Amino acid sequence: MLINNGFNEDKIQSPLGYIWSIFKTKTIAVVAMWLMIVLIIISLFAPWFVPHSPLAQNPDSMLLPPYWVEGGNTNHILGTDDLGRDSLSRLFHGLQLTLGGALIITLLVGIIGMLIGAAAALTKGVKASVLHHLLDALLAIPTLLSALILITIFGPSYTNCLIAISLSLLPQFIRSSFLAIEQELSKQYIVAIQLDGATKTRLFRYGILPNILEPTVTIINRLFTMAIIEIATLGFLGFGAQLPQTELGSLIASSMELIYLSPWLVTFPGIAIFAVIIIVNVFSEGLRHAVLEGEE
Amino acid sequence: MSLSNQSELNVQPLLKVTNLCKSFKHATGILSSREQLAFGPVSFTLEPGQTLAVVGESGSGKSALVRTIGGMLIANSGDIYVKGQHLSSLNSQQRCLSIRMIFQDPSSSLNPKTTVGKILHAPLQLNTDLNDKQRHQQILETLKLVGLLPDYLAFYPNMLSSVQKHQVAIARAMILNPDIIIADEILSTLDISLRFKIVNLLLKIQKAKGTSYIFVAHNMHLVKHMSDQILVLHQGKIIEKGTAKSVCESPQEEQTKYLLLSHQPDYRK
Amino acid sequence: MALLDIRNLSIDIDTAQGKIRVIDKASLNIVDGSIHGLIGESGSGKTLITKAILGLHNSNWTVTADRMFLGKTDLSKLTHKERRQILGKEISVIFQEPSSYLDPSQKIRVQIESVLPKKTWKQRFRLILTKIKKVNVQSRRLQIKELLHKVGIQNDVAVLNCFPHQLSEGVCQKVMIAMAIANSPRLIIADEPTTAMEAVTQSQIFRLLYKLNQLNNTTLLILSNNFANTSNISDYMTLVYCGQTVESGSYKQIMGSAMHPYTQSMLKTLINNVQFNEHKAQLYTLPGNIPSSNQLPIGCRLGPRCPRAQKICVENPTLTTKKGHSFRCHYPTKVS
Amino acid sequence: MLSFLLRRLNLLLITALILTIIAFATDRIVSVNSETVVNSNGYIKQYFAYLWQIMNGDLGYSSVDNQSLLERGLIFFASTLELCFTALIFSSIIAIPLGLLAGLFRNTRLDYAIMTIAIMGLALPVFWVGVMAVLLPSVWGQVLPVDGNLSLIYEVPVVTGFLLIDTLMVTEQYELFAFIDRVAHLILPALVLSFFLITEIVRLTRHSMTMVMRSNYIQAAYAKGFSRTKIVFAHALKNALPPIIPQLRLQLSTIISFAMTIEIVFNLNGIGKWLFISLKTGDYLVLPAGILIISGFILSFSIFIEILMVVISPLRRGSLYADK
Repeated sequence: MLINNGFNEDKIQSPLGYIWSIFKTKTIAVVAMWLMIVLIIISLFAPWFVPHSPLAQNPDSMLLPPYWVEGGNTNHILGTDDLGRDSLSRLFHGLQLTLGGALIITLLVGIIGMLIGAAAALTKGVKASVLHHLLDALLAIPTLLSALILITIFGPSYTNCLIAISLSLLPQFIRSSFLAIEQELSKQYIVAIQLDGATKTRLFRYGILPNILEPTVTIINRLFTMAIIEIATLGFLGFGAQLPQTELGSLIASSMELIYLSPWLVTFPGIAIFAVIIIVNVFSEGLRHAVLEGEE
Repeated sequence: MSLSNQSELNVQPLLKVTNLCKSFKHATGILSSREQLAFGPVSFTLEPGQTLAVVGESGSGKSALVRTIGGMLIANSGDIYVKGQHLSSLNSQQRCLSIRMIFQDPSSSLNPKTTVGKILHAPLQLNTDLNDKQRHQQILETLKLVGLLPDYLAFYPNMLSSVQKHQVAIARAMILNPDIIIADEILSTLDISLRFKIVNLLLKIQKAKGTSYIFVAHNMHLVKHMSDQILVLHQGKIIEKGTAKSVCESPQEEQTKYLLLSHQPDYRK
Repeated sequence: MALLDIRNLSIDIDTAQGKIRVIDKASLNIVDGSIHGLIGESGSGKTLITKAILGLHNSNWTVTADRMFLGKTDLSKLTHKERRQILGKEISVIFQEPSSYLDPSQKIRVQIESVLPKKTWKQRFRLILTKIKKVNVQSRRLQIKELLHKVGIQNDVAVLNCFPHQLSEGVCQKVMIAMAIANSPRLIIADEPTTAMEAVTQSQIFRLLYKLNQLNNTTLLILSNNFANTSNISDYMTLVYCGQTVESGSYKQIMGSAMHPYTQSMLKTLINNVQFNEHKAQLYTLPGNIPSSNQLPIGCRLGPRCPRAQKICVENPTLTTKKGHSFRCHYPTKVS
Repeated sequence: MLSFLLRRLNLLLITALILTIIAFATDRIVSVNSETVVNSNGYIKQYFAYLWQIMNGDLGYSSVDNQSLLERGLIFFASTLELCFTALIFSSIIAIPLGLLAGLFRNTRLDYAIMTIAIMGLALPVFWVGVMAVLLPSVWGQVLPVDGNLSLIYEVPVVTGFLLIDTLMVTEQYELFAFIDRVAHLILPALVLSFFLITEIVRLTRHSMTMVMRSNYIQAAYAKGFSRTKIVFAHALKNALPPIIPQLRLQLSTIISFAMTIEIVFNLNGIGKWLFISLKTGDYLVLPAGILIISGFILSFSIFIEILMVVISPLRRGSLYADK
């Protein structure tokens, strides 16, 4: 049903264009997409429009509550911490590290994982079986544990934390993309393309890649979600970003002692993480549905 | 049999299959495995412009046989010669130019994410030295041959009806002007009137291009109508081989009679 | 006497492209105790008609009919509960690809037992009594065994203890038939019962169905896209093209004096015909292709492909009936 | 069947060997870091010595208090498993009915509501929910303890390592109070861990249920005149639930990962906190021990589930026959 009924009957849409036109009808998902773009822009350009530097200490206004609570003021919309630093600025700064880190990890792991997964699916014999056993073993190590091991080896820092998370998420991603590709390989048109004499690269580019959109959206979404949670968790445990860098997780950790004095210092970063993940999930769920409907 | 004798005197037959065997391995333990024979040893020849039908009940290995010749499976032993050359000595280009396959179900054998134009373009690009213009010309000619309008080049497979998909699948096989086309049960899933359309198309192409067919089918009447030679397989072995007329009108083996009978049903007995 | 009487059944389905009339004024009249073939190519709407009869349609369907009676019950005015009772007792259905219509997690025995009539409290009480008296009564087991023997399964114990995936399609279909006749229904609807089966199995199933009709006088409605097979077994036939019933009549009427061009083209596809004599000659087909459901022509839907079409064919022809032989065509002619 | 078992065990063996190599490598690297071991032998020789050690149940001794790492690790891991298991029970009770409902009433408001809740469970970072849960007593008063495995007044000897069982063994001394205290300590962390699990189980159940309700045999059941309730209970559940188990198995390592984080937040004596504290105090040798204990468990458990599935599910058995 790719023919656009209505005014332009003759126009033929490409599958991607068709998926896009379905996606556009899903209001909530489109809103989520715009929110995601806004979030990325904010976290990229936060230093330019935030009223205070995240590091500027102000002894006159310490532990201010948000402005809508009694005692707060509009100068510090979300209040301040125990050193008088502006919460909103610190939140944006934290978001930059968390969201940015997660995006980098997703991109990195996505590309490398997809390539290894494809290589594993397209090769047979000893190479593939070695890879499988290695994957089985790596998958049996929980991501937190492997991140801990890698950080113990490299030493705690934000970059090392990103590397460690990438390496610990990689096996999972390879496994999922491998499964998606292997399922695709059993299709008849793949066999037909092979019989045309196509090379493996060509097979992957034209035969497999366009047909695994739906599982790819799902696993990339999952990868991104896990990346954010892992970055925040390691930050919270003190293995991630080191002071003065503050990432959302370490922001929560540093405010733990103040939890009874000023609970919003712990609340807001958590809500920020929650919001980011929700937005991305709603977006990708909408996209997945659009892909599914487009393939019907 | 007379046909093959004749050809040996003159030139090499188009396709010559000798003692072809195929068996599948099944792992039964950690190290041990059991071999199950799919077919073989099978020998036959095929002349240009002729049609060979492979019949037999399910599990007789007919599908595995045509797939092995088509290159989807690799034989365990035996030889396949195309125009006197051993198939393994050909590279994939030469192979594509001589033998092409049509798959059973075109709705699953056409990539849903590429246009008909690209589907037809790929084999030309991969297997010939034609330039862009020549390729386009070739595509248009092939489309005309299978009875499709050039408009369909921009269509995606899911916009086509079932017959049109079959036409595209045949066009993809025909685009390289191969000597032999292998069709694996393409007729069985079609409705009767569509089946006739495809049969007509295949007959027309054979008349125009002199292509040879090897096909697997169930309906013995169509087999009789379309083919010159019939190969009856039973449990992987050839039990009867001969011209369509002789096999259909005076079958020698029990199995062949059985196959023929089941297609002239009279359930009221 | 008519067991199932349907007149002018129309079905509209709501889709993203608006309402589509998939079934246009279909009529079906099934004589009690006969085998009726409902023949049409895939996509012609045979299955939709039966779904409407059974009431198993989705909420986005609109079903209208002038008359829809099974015996004396009006099928269009049933509550859910009444409909379920009719489905269990009076109409049974068997499908194509039978193995997928059997629950993969249950043994055949359990599945057959589930369709047998429920035990009443009285029977249960009696059963307990006989157990106390140590009389070995296996009435239910015998009943199942008998059912399986009726459909030609000899090694009943082995089959009963199998899961569906361990059986071949042919045996699965026999099990389906056994389940269908368990409550001795008045009508069995067979939805392409032999598609994708081996020719040998096919004829086994057809023979079995024929025997059922002869021995138990069960009425059969066989849906099929194979004119050749179905015409052989049917007493009456109805042909469907693109959601319209084009011609309906007894075996003799259809085979001997078909009036509709579509029926005539189907007759030409029959085996043993003259055209097969010339080797590799072109076979007869109607020009053009079957239109897709969103591009149906108005009026007679065969119109654009019909060799006898005229201007007036853009109007839907009315039903002409002569001695139970009915057809919808503006220019009906007998083939000589 | 036997050949299948043998093949599975064969895989287990190879994968376990790879794990020991990873553990060995970690052991070498962290040993070099802490500069305690100077060994001039070749790596391969060292590895076999290490393997021999492992086979004898010797994973080394803590460099801080010189305790057997295997013994301590297993005790702590038992506590972690207890947490995971309790959370699994909690979340199954909540999530399976929700998932079934969502699958049954797909694309209705009920479905959307359930799925919204489910997505939230994934979006909430587990440590933050933990912190918030710790915050709760200060707001609503002390209802449930949020600190440690067990109140300090009870002295429970370690028998199995599973405190729920161990506390039941000391009923002579404390009656059921120790057990109840343990349960009270478990409730909040298990609930927090359930957040993630509920999301997963709801998703899997919904998907599985939708697939089953679309299948032909459900259609056939409708055509037989069965009522919807009967169809759901007689046919749908039995086919929808088993496929969830192997899917959930794939999440096992994530669940344990989250459980470890929760232990640190709630100050529970589990393997997560043990590793965390040990690393902070510079006792790096716990890492290889941790790998071997946790991954060894995950691996053997996975294989166990796989074999179990083959035994209970006729369809899987079918595909197994088809393999032959």
